[in-house]
Amino acid sequence: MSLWEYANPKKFMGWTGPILPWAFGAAGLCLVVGLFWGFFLTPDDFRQGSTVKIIYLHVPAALMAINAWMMMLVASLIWLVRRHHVSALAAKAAAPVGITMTLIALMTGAIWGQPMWGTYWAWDPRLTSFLILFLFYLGYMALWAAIDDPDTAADLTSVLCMVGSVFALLSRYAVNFWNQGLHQGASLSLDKEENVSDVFFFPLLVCIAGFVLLFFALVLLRTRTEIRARRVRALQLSEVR
Amino acid sequence: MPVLSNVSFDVEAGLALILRGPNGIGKTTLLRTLAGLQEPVAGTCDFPADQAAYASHADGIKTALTVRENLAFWADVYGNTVPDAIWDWFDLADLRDRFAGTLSAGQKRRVGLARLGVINRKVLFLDEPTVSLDGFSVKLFSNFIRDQHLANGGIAVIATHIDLGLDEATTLDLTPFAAADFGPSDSDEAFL
Amino acid sequence: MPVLSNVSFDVEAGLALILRGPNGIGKTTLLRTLAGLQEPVAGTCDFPADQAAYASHADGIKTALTVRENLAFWADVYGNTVPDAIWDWFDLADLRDRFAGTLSAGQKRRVGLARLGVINRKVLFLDEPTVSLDGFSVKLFSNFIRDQHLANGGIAVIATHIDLGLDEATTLDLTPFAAADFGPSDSDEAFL
Amino acid sequence: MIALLLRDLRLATRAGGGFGLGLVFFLIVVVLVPFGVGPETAILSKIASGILWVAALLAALLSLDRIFALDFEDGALTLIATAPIPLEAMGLAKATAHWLTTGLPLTIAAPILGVLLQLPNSGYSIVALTLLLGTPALSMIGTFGAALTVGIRRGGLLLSLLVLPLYIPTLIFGAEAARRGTAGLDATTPLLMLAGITAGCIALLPFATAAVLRINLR
Amino acid sequence: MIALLLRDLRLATRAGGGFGLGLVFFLIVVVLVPFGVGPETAILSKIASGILWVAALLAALLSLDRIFALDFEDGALTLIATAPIPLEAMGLAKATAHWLTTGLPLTIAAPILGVLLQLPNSGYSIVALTLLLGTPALSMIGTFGAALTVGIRRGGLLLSLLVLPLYIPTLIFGAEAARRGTAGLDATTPLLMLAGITAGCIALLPFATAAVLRINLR
Ligand code: HEM
Ligand SMILES: Nc1ncnc2c1ncn2[C@@H]1O[C@H](COP(=O)(O)OP(=O)(O)OP(=O)(O)O)[C@@H](O)[C@H]1O
Ligand SMILES: Nc1ncnc2c1ncn2[C@@H]1O[C@H](COP(=O)(O)OP(=O)(O)OP(=O)(O)O)[C@@H](O)[C@H]1O
Ligand SMILES: [Mg+2]
Ligand SMILES: [Mg+2]
Repeated sequence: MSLWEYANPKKFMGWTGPILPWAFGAAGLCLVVGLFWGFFLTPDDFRQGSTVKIIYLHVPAALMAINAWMMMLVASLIWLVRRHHVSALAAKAAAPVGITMTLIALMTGAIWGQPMWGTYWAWDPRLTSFLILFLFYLGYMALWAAIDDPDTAADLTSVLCMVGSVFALLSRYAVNFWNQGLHQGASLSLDKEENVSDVFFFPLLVCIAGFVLLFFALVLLRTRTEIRARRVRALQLSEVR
Repeated sequence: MPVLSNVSFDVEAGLALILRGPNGIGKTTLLRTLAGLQEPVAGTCDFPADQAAYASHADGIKTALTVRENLAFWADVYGNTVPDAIWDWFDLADLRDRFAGTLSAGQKRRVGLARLGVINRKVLFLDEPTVSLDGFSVKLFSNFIRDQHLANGGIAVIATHIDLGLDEATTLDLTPFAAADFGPSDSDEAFL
Repeated sequence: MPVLSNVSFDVEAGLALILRGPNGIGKTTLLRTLAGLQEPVAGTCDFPADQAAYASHADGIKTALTVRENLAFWADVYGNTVPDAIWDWFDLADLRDRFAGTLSAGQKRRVGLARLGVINRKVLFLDEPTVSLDGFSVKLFSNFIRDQHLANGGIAVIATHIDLGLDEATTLDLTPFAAADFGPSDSDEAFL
Repeated sequence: MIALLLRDLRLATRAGGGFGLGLVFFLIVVVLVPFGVGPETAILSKIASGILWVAALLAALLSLDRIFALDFEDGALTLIATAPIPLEAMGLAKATAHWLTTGLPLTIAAPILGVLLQLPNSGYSIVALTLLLGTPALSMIGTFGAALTVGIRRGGLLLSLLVLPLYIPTLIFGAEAARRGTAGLDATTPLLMLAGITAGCIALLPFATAAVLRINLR
Repeated sequence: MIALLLRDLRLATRAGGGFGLGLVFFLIVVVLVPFGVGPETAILSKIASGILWVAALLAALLSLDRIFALDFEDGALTLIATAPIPLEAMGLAKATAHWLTTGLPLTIAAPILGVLLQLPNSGYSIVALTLLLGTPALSMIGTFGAALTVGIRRGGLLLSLLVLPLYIPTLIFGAEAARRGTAGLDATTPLLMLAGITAGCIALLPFATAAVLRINLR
């Protein structure tokens, strides 16, 4: 029995059903612990004051916004190569979650920007490339919505996702070139010098784990919903004459 | 979702097949599948793919080009030239230099059919080719199919609701092949 | 430029007139003129203008609306409601809640014709109403015209290339009325 | 007329109906401008209100060709024209539907997108107010333009061309009012002019629209 | 392929073909901007090269939906797809026709319209050069977008939404090079990047276009 059989819609519904509550439970636990720890048990930063605590929402959301697109890219490739319906639907299901993460990152960033930089928005490369990512998500979802036939929609959105990924990378580079910017560099790099201090770091890790689990649970849930919707559609089609 | 099932036929060179059946039975679907424009749920078609051509009401006539320019374009695409006789075959001699946009419905249809004489393919799939044609034009069309196409060893599969008066044709009524229950298609089936 | 000349006819309530003639003779032109969509070069038409309705292949069916929503819209515009019997008259009962975009050519045509049953006008001008209909649907249409429309004192002027099987109809062949020389039109004449 | 308005709104919100796309176009133009002119806050905040107006105008413009063209192509327009609704009412219904699906959402979105262009704080309410006053005129003028070009297949660009000069007065007074308001100056005069233009358009243009439709359907 | 290119060019230059409309749209956007942002020379000349790029991009964008949609509606696309031309060649022919009727005229017109925006003297040649290098990429990307949305009626706005994010790198490097050149700075790096993007698009996108067309015509 190959691994692919778990991707058959019926099997998929079967094995994901029991997992779902656990996934949500674990996500909730991590988020509660991480956020509580981060918000109430860490000291205020000496420069940034209490606003630094936005980091516990901002960074995990920003990471997941990018990872969601990666996941869609992989799922699209699987659909194009193996034509597994579940993977196409998983890509479709991940898009709204991804765009929400992007929005959370943008909005927490904007709220953070007001005290830090004195403005809600600056054309900083990091922020700008998130705005572009937001546009990519929008286009991807609009294309799904505009096409009636599910297989055609899956094919076209997959191609768009691949071509889009190339252009998203290009934009990232272009935007860096275009403006130097105010934003922090990567603080989670292995190079210890640059990292934020440990007090902030560990609760941040827990929050990131929470967001990863939340993303996983939401995508599972939405994929299941999409599968059910396809089943309804199939039933309706077989009903008409 | 399957529309037809168990349809099967052979057509020999020089012969035509007329598809009949009530509205919505799946004539258009069958022809598009044969022409390779959509994929069959199951089954195979076997003919030289580079000899096939498809035509429906939507005949791609550009209203801003003249009749002659329209036909010349298709000839070019297929690497042919426009045969002089074409103007007689479809009674287009007088309309040659008119812009296609100013033609009546039937005149435009005749131009669309004349494309078939220009591209010179052996296997034709025609979907209701005589829509909006009058009796005289229908006869022009039948004569073209008989004398120019079939006589040169061509094959034609034609869906139509009217009588074309083609003796060389066998008729296939699709009614008995209607897919029993319109079951879900391959891709939908996985979800049931 | 004049297409037809000296055409003249009366149709009485409860009767139909069938227009015939080869492609390009001017049937569409005549019907559009009668329906008030273009102006005659010369001549008059005399009937209660607020009782007229025109229909051609382009039947304004919105693909993104269901069949029922489509008909309900037209009923609304004309201040009527959709009669329940309409689903039987045009054999649409099963298609009622389908999006019009998913219908086959003939099914869509039937919806277009059902509009005539909804708007409830006395004088109908129909241009090739049976394009892409099969024999059964043509009969549905003839029955509708005969039993619902003409029987209630309606009038219908129908351009068609096929036989509708309407006994109440007189036929008018337009061939003899073709305008002699396609002379210049009124507005061009001033420049000659 | 209500039937027509409701149908148009329903069509707009169905799949492929294009509701919201005008909004997205607006967003995109606003995002593009900084890429073009560069990221400096000082310059951006000076041109912000003007760019918002130009972008809103372009977004409205681009959704115009849907007003009549779809109905024309499938024959519905001919049928509606022979139905017992005056063409004037039809023009008004079409313009209203266009405004509800385009002008109103743009007005609501403009202040939010102002953030991206570093719009000064004083500008948010005045930009929204001028758009609220001005977009109905854009819809009315646009409907007239759409009626003019209805017979022309894919006449979208021609339509833009015809309509843009007609949009200029609205743009001048709208953008001027927004600019003055943002800079803290008195904006009463351009606001009054803007309101006057809108009132005039609503009162007179339906007749022109109907006349033009009559010619095009002949 | 040549036959298709010639036909498209002929159709574009016939009545109603839309040749020149992109150009006129370009002109109009350039004319509108001063009405929106106000007439001060200092500001205008700073944003001139950027506005020219954004306007050119929008003009190219708006003519995209003609690339395939007309052929799709009247059935020509299906027939061409079953004809003995590879779809890749067809995509390339369509993009070339689009560039010849839109990108090239825009490039030629841009320096002339620069006058209206008070473009500094140093800017004329660099703006033209960047557009000449960049517009082929815009046509290629746009053809891909048009192929994606070909089955969708009046998908014009959706098309814009899909294509605009893809246009951003081209715009950034193009406008950056134009801005640096105008300011007398060194513009080699962005010019090289721009040329690279164009070359990449021409080399790779025809395949994506063909793949997408195949799916849509299925
Ligand atoms: C809308 C605005 C913003 C967006 C879209 C945004 C985006 C991001 C992204 C994508 C990351 C993750 C980067 C990575 O790990 O590679 C990040 C991290 C971070 N952001 Fe923001 N940001 C925004 C505003 C701000 C503001 C205003 C501040 C405060 C000064 C800020 C501070 C940080 C910090 C400290 C990190 C963690 C460092 C890191 O992991 O890279 N961000 N942001
Ligand atoms: N996109 C679609 N979704 C659902 N059903 C469809 C779709 N397209 C076609 N059908 C259905 O498939 C069946 C076959 O349609 P097809 O167009 O092949 O009929 P046809 O024999 O050509 O009819 P006609 O003579 O009316 O043209 C019809 O019942 C139609 O309603
Ligand atoms: N815009 C136009 N310019 C010039 N001639 C035209 C124009 N439109 C139609 N004609 C001509 O007018 C004549 C009448 O056309 P009409 O469409 O009325 O014919 P019809 O009888 O409806 O034909 P069919 O049966 O083919 O539909 C035709 O010869 C046609 O070529
Ligand atoms: Mg059919
Ligand atoms: Mg006719």
